[in-house]
Formats: sequence, structure tokens, C-alpha cells
Amino acid sequence: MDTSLVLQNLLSPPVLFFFLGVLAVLLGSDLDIPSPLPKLFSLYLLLAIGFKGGLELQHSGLAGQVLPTISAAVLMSLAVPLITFLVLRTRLDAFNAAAIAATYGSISAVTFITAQSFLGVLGVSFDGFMVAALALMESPAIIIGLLLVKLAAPQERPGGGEMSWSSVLREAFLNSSVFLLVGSLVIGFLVAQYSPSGVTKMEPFTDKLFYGALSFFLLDMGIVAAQRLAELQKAGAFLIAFALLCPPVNALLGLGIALLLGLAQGNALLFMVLCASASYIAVPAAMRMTVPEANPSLYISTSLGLTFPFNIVVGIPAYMAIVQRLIPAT
Amino acid sequence: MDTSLVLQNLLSPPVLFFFLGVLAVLLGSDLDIPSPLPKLFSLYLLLAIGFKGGLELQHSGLAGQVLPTISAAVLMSLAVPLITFLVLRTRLDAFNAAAIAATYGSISAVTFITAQSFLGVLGVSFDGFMVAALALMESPAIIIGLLLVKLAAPQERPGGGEMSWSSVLREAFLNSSVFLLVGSLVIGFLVAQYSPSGVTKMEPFTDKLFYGALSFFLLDMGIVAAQRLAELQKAGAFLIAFALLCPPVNALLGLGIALLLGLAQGNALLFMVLCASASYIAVPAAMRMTVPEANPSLYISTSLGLTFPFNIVVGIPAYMAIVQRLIPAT
Amino acid sequence: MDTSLVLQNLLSPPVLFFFLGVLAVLLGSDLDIPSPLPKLFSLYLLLAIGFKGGLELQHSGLAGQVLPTISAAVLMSLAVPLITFLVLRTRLDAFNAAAIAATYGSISAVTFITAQSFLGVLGVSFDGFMVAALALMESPAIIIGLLLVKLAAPQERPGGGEMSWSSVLREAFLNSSVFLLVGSLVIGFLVAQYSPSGVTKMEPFTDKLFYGALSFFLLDMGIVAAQRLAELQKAGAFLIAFALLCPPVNALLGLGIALLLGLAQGNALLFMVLCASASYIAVPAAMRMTVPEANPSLYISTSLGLTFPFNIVVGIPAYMAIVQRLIPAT
Amino acid sequence: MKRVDLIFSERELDKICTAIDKAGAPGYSVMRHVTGRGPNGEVSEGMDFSGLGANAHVIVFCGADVLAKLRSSVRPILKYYGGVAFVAEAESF
Amino acid sequence: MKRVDLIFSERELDKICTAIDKAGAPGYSVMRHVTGRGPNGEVSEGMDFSGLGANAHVIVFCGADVLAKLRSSVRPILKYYGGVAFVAEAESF
Amino acid sequence: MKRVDLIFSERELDKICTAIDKAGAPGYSVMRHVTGRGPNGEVSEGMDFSGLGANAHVIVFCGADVLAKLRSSVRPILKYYGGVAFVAEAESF
Ligand SMILES: Nc1ncnc2c1ncn2[C@@H]1O[C@H](COP(=O)(O)O)[C@@H](O)[C@H]1O
Ligand SMILES: Nc1ncnc2c1ncn2[C@@H]1O[C@H](COP(=O)(O)O)[C@@H](O)[C@H]1O
Ligand SMILES: Nc1ncnc2c1ncn2[C@@H]1O[C@H](COP(=O)(O)O)[C@@H](O)[C@H]1O
Ligand code: NA
Ligand code: NA
Ligand code: NA
Repeated sequence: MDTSLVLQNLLSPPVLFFFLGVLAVLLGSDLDIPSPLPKLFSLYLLLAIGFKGGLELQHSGLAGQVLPTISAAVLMSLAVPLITFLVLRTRLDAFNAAAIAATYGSISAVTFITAQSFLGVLGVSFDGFMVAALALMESPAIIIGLLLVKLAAPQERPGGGEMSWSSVLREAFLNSSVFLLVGSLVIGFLVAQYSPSGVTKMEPFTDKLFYGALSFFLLDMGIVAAQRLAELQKAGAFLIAFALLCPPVNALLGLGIALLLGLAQGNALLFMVLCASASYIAVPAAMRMTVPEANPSLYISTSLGLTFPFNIVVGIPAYMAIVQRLIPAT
Repeated sequence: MDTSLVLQNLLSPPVLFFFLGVLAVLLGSDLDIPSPLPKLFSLYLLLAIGFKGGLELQHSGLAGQVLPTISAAVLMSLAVPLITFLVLRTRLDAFNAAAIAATYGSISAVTFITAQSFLGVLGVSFDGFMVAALALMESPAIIIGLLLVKLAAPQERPGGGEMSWSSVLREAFLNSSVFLLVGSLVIGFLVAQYSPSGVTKMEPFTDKLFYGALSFFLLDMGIVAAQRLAELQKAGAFLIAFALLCPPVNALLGLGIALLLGLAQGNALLFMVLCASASYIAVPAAMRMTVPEANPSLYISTSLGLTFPFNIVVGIPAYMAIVQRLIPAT
Repeated sequence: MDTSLVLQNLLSPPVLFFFLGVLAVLLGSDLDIPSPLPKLFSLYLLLAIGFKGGLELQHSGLAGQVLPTISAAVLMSLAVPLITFLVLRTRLDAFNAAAIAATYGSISAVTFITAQSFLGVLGVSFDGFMVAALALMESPAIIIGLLLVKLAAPQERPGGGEMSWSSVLREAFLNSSVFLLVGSLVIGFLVAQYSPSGVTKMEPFTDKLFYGALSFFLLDMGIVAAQRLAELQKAGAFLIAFALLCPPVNALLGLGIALLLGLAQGNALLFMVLCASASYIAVPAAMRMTVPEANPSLYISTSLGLTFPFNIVVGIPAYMAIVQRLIPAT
Repeated sequence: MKRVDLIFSERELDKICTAIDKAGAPGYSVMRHVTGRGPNGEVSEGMDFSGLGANAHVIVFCGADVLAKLRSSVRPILKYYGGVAFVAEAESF
Repeated sequence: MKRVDLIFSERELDKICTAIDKAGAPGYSVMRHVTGRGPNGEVSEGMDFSGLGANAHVIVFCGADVLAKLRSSVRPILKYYGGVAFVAEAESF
Repeated sequence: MKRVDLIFSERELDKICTAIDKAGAPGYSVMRHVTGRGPNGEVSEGMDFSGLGANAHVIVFCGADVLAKLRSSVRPILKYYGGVAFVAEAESF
């Protein structure tokens, strides 16, 4: 059964196109998706996932598991950076440790979307409020990252005066991916409530195209991730091990919480994926601004070159196998 | 009933995404849709609206209200700049008055499209020939704008010899938005007549995607319009008042004509919107070329920063409320 | 009947939008589709055609006419450049003759796609393995082109040492269009075999949008092809005649082979179109790298400015008329 | 040898390129989608889709003789429509 | 007259433009989507969609007085965040 | 200090960047999607999707020693494939 899950994931269009992108780089093909086309797809995916999440959130309401799950997600985005920081600090300076910790406390929307698509293929249902959890996990990680720097390295910073709290908070709560995701979620919610015909008319765009657009975007992600692989040598064995062990460990932490909360299979998988994934958009942007002392290639290369592919290819089906073993299907 | 119309408009996805874009700017989010992605959506919308208009024009034929309505539209695109010019000339020099007058005589395709979507949500029908009216209102306004400059400010122009009539006419009739709109209209007409299977195969692209693409584009328009707001201070109170009063006044003029022509509810609303909206693509491009003495930020900021949002948010439902009061539903 | 075929082609949306693009240039409209938007559409078309071809290849299997047809296609991509070279060498130097020969031995994916759409409108079926033939005809032509240069002009090349065989082979087999086409074909094949729900979820993207995206892309191709027309004067009467005679001659060669292989109507037309069309992406890129002595405007202008429009507008229906005369409908 | 940098609205691009050709320049290079601020106000990326468009930045490397001709063919256009231009020394590589 | 070329991550674009305005420059020109390599490593097109983005290349033509002010307003930003800048001679066209 | 401007088909970008690295340059900056006209004819935006692509414009600020090495590593590529290059004086900011 586990191998069938792995195969079902490996042989789905999004993952296959991801491999195609990786292969393009490894074989030296000149295939590339020029900017800003990747941005078109990433904006589209955020808008669509937010909108659909809002629709479903309106259907399910805020009762039941919604608030506990979302609160647990936010707690995880605070706890993971703290734990991770302690591990990283054994080998790295405070700046790099804090930046990487924030990266891993946050989430990757594309990993989440790929997990949703995987559930769709399996026919396992999940709830719209998980998108709210997704949206709320980026900001706390950014703030914790900065607090860690303030606490662990206060005296060492020459230009630290540059950085005001207001700009940090703006970066945390108003960075483009959080803003678009939350905004689309709210719009989806309002439209579902007040404008049912609007829902129907949006569907071909936000729903029908979604899977294909995800596949196209993962083709680009495969190219980008493979380009990052070369840089990983500089990261060193410690960080490589970290990038590959952090996801399963955090996924298991997430699983424990999912069991405590009594989440059903679909939501449990998504919760694990949120904990296991690392940011490569919002948090790197924030870290570049607030912790310029950290080396971007460390947090981007681990997150994008290792953790992202690991989750997409191996992690999602593996987490699902455990979920199926521990949580009965409904 | 009026409040319900306003709400139905405010809570439709396109308008909500417009607000999201405005909010992004007001809150200082770094959300932006890099060029040339907005161009992709604006080309797509023109192509799709033209194509669909052509299909419907072929079904309805050129008899009945078609020619009178189109003629009235063209007349309005000649009359509005003349009237507007007289008002503006009281405070502005001839160059700026003529450029702004031409801008307001012309139309905004996106406002028109948003009104069509609004009618779609209300379930009120309208005719394809209104797209022909849309297409034919840009060129006359451009020509009138230039004539006004020639008449009102002939001796003051140093480099006026630069500008030949042939380049003005090319700008008026062959600028990209008129050209693509008219071209797609003709193609839609031909395809509906001779290639019915072509119609079916185009539909997922031109029809199903349309509403979502409009919403995405309005997200960008919200960003752009809000960025213009800052510049409005320079425009001054007179121009701000002008930009907010011109649409309803012209809409009422349009309503009078719609009543005279005996247009049904849907067409009447679209006719009002054509009169009430102002150009921010074709006419500014033409004015920059033919009246470089005018200050572009005056005609662009009023049209894009005030008139466009006013029509999208307040105007369309307000005009519809009046239409419903005066024209019986069919 | 023939005229009806011509009309059905001329009045289909893709061809009409192609004409609209041509017209934009001829009339001097400022309509343009800024880069990299055309690249988005060309990547999309390759991905979608490959994916759909893979699906169908999986359904039909590799038995029957598949291998003979593909082998014949590869043979044609070797034979056409050789024959063409002999003709061109009478008037041109070895470098230009070889580069143009390779261009005409290879194929144009968009011409192929337009022919498929034409068959779709006619309701004539064709097989997915023809996409495999399409994919396999680019590389041999590139290699033959280079061999011709090596053989015919060995001593004249000053910087010839620059060019290694490994980079030529990489260019031949891993250039972005071959790579994306073959990759998507394999993915389509695998998904059809192992992930049927993946097929359904990809369909709105790869299938439903296809016709509209092709039409949009042909609008751009019309602009680009017309811009090339001006350069044709430099090419001279000989090359102009060549660019217009080569397609029908090669199409007839292809027809002969199609008859020998016993291909049905749809596959026969596609085989003819493969033989008749010339490359303007993969081969020019390879020739620029491997035969920089050749003048790019010669091989690009003939292929894009004449052969491509000829096939799209006149060729496809004409070839189909002959096919219908010689091959009974099934 | 001279290096000329011309920055102006991309709507005038065709006119300027024609003027450069007329001046007999050996070549030129065009970057589009340029934004900025100048005597005539700000040109921002947000306006790229509107009729006004963004700026183009054209570079011409040419001899001193061509520079003089460039001045007379290009200056009137910049004067009428707006845009700026600067000259610097350069040598061939 | 001076020509200043500033190349840095586009994330700092707003900050730098504000600093240029503060220095009293008569204008500036911005190109985005620039890639390259510098003291802080490589910036490639592949990262354009990520949070780090690509580089911006800003050009300022200004007088020597403005140059001095530019140095004091822009240098600290480049020092803190990375980025390079160079100056050359130029004259008006 | 020297400023080197290299303009050539973007198909040769990798080769040129490798050559710049080999010459020991402290960095470089790349703009793509550049069009223009030169000794080998016109490169227009319309061809951007075709196999030929547009031009790239690479800028290198470097010392005089690196310039000499650049000349020997980059010139052969430009000679074989086409493209132009120019040098100017610059100083650090
Ligand atoms: N001093 C300057 N330095 C660099 N670029 C400038 C300068 N002045 C103007 N520009 C550029 O030239 C464009 C056109 O200027 P203008 O239309 O004259 O305001 C501006 O939008 C800027 O991109
Ligand atoms: N010597 C140089 N010549 C040209 N461009 C450079 C040079 N050094 C750095 N750059 C550009 O400046 C950007 C920022 O540099 P940095 O962040 O300091 O590594 C690089 O990515 C390059 O695009
Ligand atoms: N004199 C020049 N000034 C500025 N750019 C040039 C010049 N000559 C050539 N170029 C640029 O260099 C590119 C390559 O030139 P080439 O391939 O040698 O014709 C051209 O397409 C132009 O973009
Ligand atoms: Na996480
Ligand atoms: Na109007
Ligand atoms: Na061929």
C-alpha cells in the first residue's frame, strides 16, 4: 500500500513535471521559463488557493475543529523556529541560525497545494480552514526569526538601527504572499456568502485550471530547485542533513498534534505538510531585509534545493502512509 | 432594492479584487504584478470581449436598434469632448483642457466589461452590438481632442509641425486597443457565420476564463489606481470634482439617449457606462503623441485614479438602479 | 469541395487571428505582444501537444503503423536536408545552404498544431504517435546540417575549433523545444497508464484552453511573420521561390510515403505537414551556434516569413484536398 | 569614440531609432520597460499597460562625427516629447 | 557632470530611490530584472519569483554637488544590504 | 578602474559569463531582452520567442589588469558569434 502511495504521487502530472524541470538542468537543456512568467503562476496559485479556501471556510463555518487547528498551526510556527534555532546554533552563527529557523517555521504554499492535489487524486477530503492555517503560519515565523536575532546577537550589529519594528511587522503581515492569500481567502468567504453566482463564474479560472497551472509551475520549480543543488556544497554536510531531517521530524510533531486534535486523514496530512515545509518566498524576503548579515544562499538553497523536493517527492506520500495507518478513513 | 444592487456589485469577485489591490497600496504591501503580465490580461480581455461581441452581433444582425444605437454612441464621443472642453477651459489651458476632454469622450473597456459582468450576475441580458459601440467611441474622441487643440491654440505651438494628420488618424483608428477590439469583433462575426465548430472550441478560452481573468486584472487595476491617488493632490480640487461629477452627468445624458432609442435595461446600462467612462489606454497614448504640451499626469490620474474606481464601485449599481426605475424589465 | 476546405481553414479562428496580426503590421498599428508573453504561449503549446500525444500514444500502443511511420518521419528529416542542400548549393555558399537545408528538414510545431486543429474542425481523426514523429524530426535535421558544413566547407572555417560535437549533440537532442515536447509526451504516456484521475484534472488546462491559446499565439505569429516580410527583399528571388516551392514539393514526397505506409486521412495530412514545414525555433538556435557563418536572416525570414504563412493559409487545406482525393475516408 | 545614452518614453522609440539610423550610427542598443523620474515627472511600472507605457533606454556607441549628426536629428524629438540624453567618452574593447 | 551606476537587490529599490530624491538628483532611471554576480554571490533569473528577487540597476546623471550628497545618503544602504556603485564622467548631449 | 559594456546574442550568455569569470572579474551585471542593430543586422523584440532570441547586455566594472584578460578570453567569442564591446573609464562610488 505504501509503495502504491509513493507511485501514485510520483506518477502524478505535477510531480512528473517537477522531475522534467530537474532533468532539464541535470542534462544541460536550455529549457527555461523566463521571468516574470513564474510570478504569474505563483500569484495565480495563491489567489486560487485562497479563494477556494474562503469558499470552503464559509461552508464549514468557524465552529468545531477550526479554531483549535488554526491555533495549533500558529503555535507550531512559533515553536518550530525556536527548536530549530537551538539545533542550528550549535554550528552556525546567530544570524544564519535565526534566518534558517524562521524559514523552517514558516510554510511553502506550493508544497501545501501539491498535497491537496494528492488528496484530490486519492479522493480523500480536507477542509477549507486549512488554508487559513497556511496563511497564518508565515507571519509568526518571521517575527520569531527577528526576535531571535535581537536576543542572541544584540551587540554585534553595526547597521541594526536601520531596521524599525514597523517595517518588520509590515514585512511579516503584509508581504505579498500573505497579503494575497489572506485577501483571496476573505474574498472567497464573502463571495460564497453573498454572491453565489460569482462563485460559479470564478470556478473555471480558480478551479478547473488549477491542476494544470500547478503542473506548469512545478516544471519551473524543478528547474530552480536543481539549479540550487550546485550551491549546496557550500552549505556543508550539516545543513544538508538538517534540510532532509527537519521535514520528517516536524511532520511527526505535526502528526502528534493532529492526533490530539482528532483531525481526519486529509486535514492531518495537510497539517503535517505545513509543519514539514519551509518558506522560500515570504521569509527569505523578510530575512534579507531584517537580517542582511545572514547568507541568503544558505536559507534559500536548503529550503528550495532540498526540503521542497524532499516533501514533494518523498514526504507527502510517506506522511500519508503514516496517516492512513494511524487515523481511520471516514 | 438600490442597496441590494450596490451590495451585489461590491461583493462580486471583480470589485472585491479591485479593493484588494487598492488596499495593498494603502497598507504598503509589496504586492505587485510585474509588467508585462497586466498587458497579457488587457490584451486577453479585449480579444475576448471583441470575439464574443462579434458572435452576438452575427446572431442579432444589423437591423433594429443596432445602427441607431451605434450612431448615437459615436455622436456622444463627439459631443462629450466638446462640452467637457468648455467646462475645463474655464480653469485650464487649451492643451490640458483638450487632452482631458478627449479622455472623457472616449471609453474604458474594462469599465464596460465590469458592467457586462454585473448584468450577467443580475441575469439581465444585453446585445453584442454594444461592443461595436464601445469600439467606435475611441477614435472620434481622439480626433476631436486634436481639432480642439488646433482651433483653440494654433499659434502657441512651437513643434506643432511635427504632427502630421496621417499619424493622428493612424493613432485614432489603428491604436492597439481599437485595432484588437475591432479585429476580434470581425473575427467573431465571421466565425459565427462560417465556422460554428470554431465558436465551440474558442469558448473555454474566451468565455469560461473571462470572469476570473477580469478579477485578476482588476486586482492590478486596484494597485495602479491607488498609486495614482497620491498624484491627485497636484491635480487640484477643480479636477477632482470634475473627475467625480463628469461620470454621473454623462451617464444621465446617456440615459436620456437610451430612453429616446428605447433601449432595454441591459443595453441602456451599457450605453450609460460608455458615456460615463474615460479612457486610460488609447486616448492617453494618442494625446502624448499629438498634444505633448498637456501634462499626462492630469488626464491619466483623473481618469484612472478617480473616474475608473468611481464607475466600478459606485457608478454601475447606481446607474442600474435608475435604469430599473425608468425602464421596465423585459 | 476544395474551395470549401480552403474557406473552412481561412475562416477558422487561429487563421483569422494570424491574419489580424499580419494586418496590424501592414497597416502600421502599434499592436504588439511584449516578450516574454509569446514564450508563455509557445511553452504552453509544446507542453499541451506533447501531453495529449502521450495520452493517445498510450491508448494506441506502439504496434501497427506506429514504428514504420516514426521511422519514415526520421528518414525524411535526414533526406530533405540532403536534397535541399543540393538545390541551394547552386546559388548559395555551403554555410547558408546547410543552415537553410537543416531548417527545412526540421518541422514547425505550430504548423502541425494548426493542422491538428483543422482536422478537429473537419472531424477527421488522427493518432497520438504523430506527435512522436514531430518530436523526432528536429534532432536529425540539426545533425545533418552540421555534417553538411563539415563535409562541404571543412577548410574555410577559422573558428571551427570552437564547436565540439558534444555541444552539437546537446543542442540537437536537448534544445528546449525537443526536450519539452518529448518530456511532456513521456509524462502524458505515464499519466495515462498509471494515473487516470491525473488525466481528467489536466484536461481543462491542456485540452480546453488549447484552441484559444493557439489563436492568441497565431496573432503574435502573424505580427512576427509580417515583420519578416520586409527583410525578404534581401533574400532575393531565388530564396523566395525556394520558400514557396519547397513546402508543396516536400508535402508531395510525404504524401507518397503516407500512401506507401497506408496511413489514414488524418495521419497522412499530418505527415505531409511535417515534411512541408520548416523550423524557426530549434534549428535556427542550433545553426546560430554551430554555423555562425550563415546569415540568420536568410533561414529565419524564409521559414517564418514565407513557408510558415504559406502552410498555415494555403498549404494545409490544399494538402487535405489531395489527401481526400487519394485516400478514402474511414 | 563616444557613448550616447538616450532615455525617453517608449512611445517615441520608432522615431528615435529612425533618427539614429539617419545620423549614420553604426548601431544601437535598446532596453525597454525602464522606469524612472525626470523633468517631466515619474514613470512607474504600474503604468506599463496604460497608453503611456514605460521608458526606453537607447545606447549608441559612435564616432564624434556621428554624434554631431545625432544631435541635430534626435534633439528636436526629445525637446518636443520629453526625454534626456547624455554623452561620455568610450573606446573600443 | 557625473554618471552614477548603482546595482543592488530590487528589494531595496524604494529605499534607494528615496535616498536619491533626498540627495536632490534631477532624475534617475531604473532597470529591473537584472542578474549578475558580485561580492555577495550570484543572482540568477531563476530566483526572480522567490522572495529574494533579482537586481535593479539605477542610473543617475547629476552634478558633482549632488554626487557628494548621493554618497552620504546611498552608501550606508549599500553597505548594510549589499550592492555596488560606480561613477564616471558624462556631459549633456 | 574600467567599465566594459558587452552586447551580444543571449544565446552566448553562458559562454561569455564563463569567460568573464575566467578573467578574474570581481563581478558582472546582465540585462536580457535587449534589442538593437549592429554590424550583423537587426535584433527585434518579435524574435524573442524564436530560437535566435534577443541580445544580452553585460557590464563589468574591473581593474585594468582584468581588462587585459577579458580581452583575450571574450574577444574570440564575439569575433566568432558576433556582438560588440566598448570600454570606458570609471571610478568607485
Ligand atoms: N538625471 C537623470 N538621470 C538618469 N535618468 C534620468 C534623468 N533625468 C531623466 N531620466 C530618465 O529619463 C526619463 C524621461 O525623462 P523626462 O520625460 O524628461 O522626465 C525619466 O523617466 C528617467 O527615466
Ligand atoms: N564588478 C562588477 N561589475 C558589474 N556588476 C557588478 C559588479 N559587482 C557586482 N555587480 C552587480 O551588483 C549586484 C549586487 O552585488 P552584491 O550584492 O554586492 O554581490 C550583483 O549581483 C551584480 O549584478
Ligand atoms: N554601435 C553600437 N552602439 C550600441 N549598440 C550596438 C552597436 N553596435 C551593435 N550594438 C548592439 O550589439 C548587438 C550585437 O551586434 P552584432 O551582432 O555585432 O550586430 C546589436 O544587436 C546591438 O544591440
Ligand atoms: Na514549517
Ligand atoms: Na465617455
Ligand atoms: Na520539414
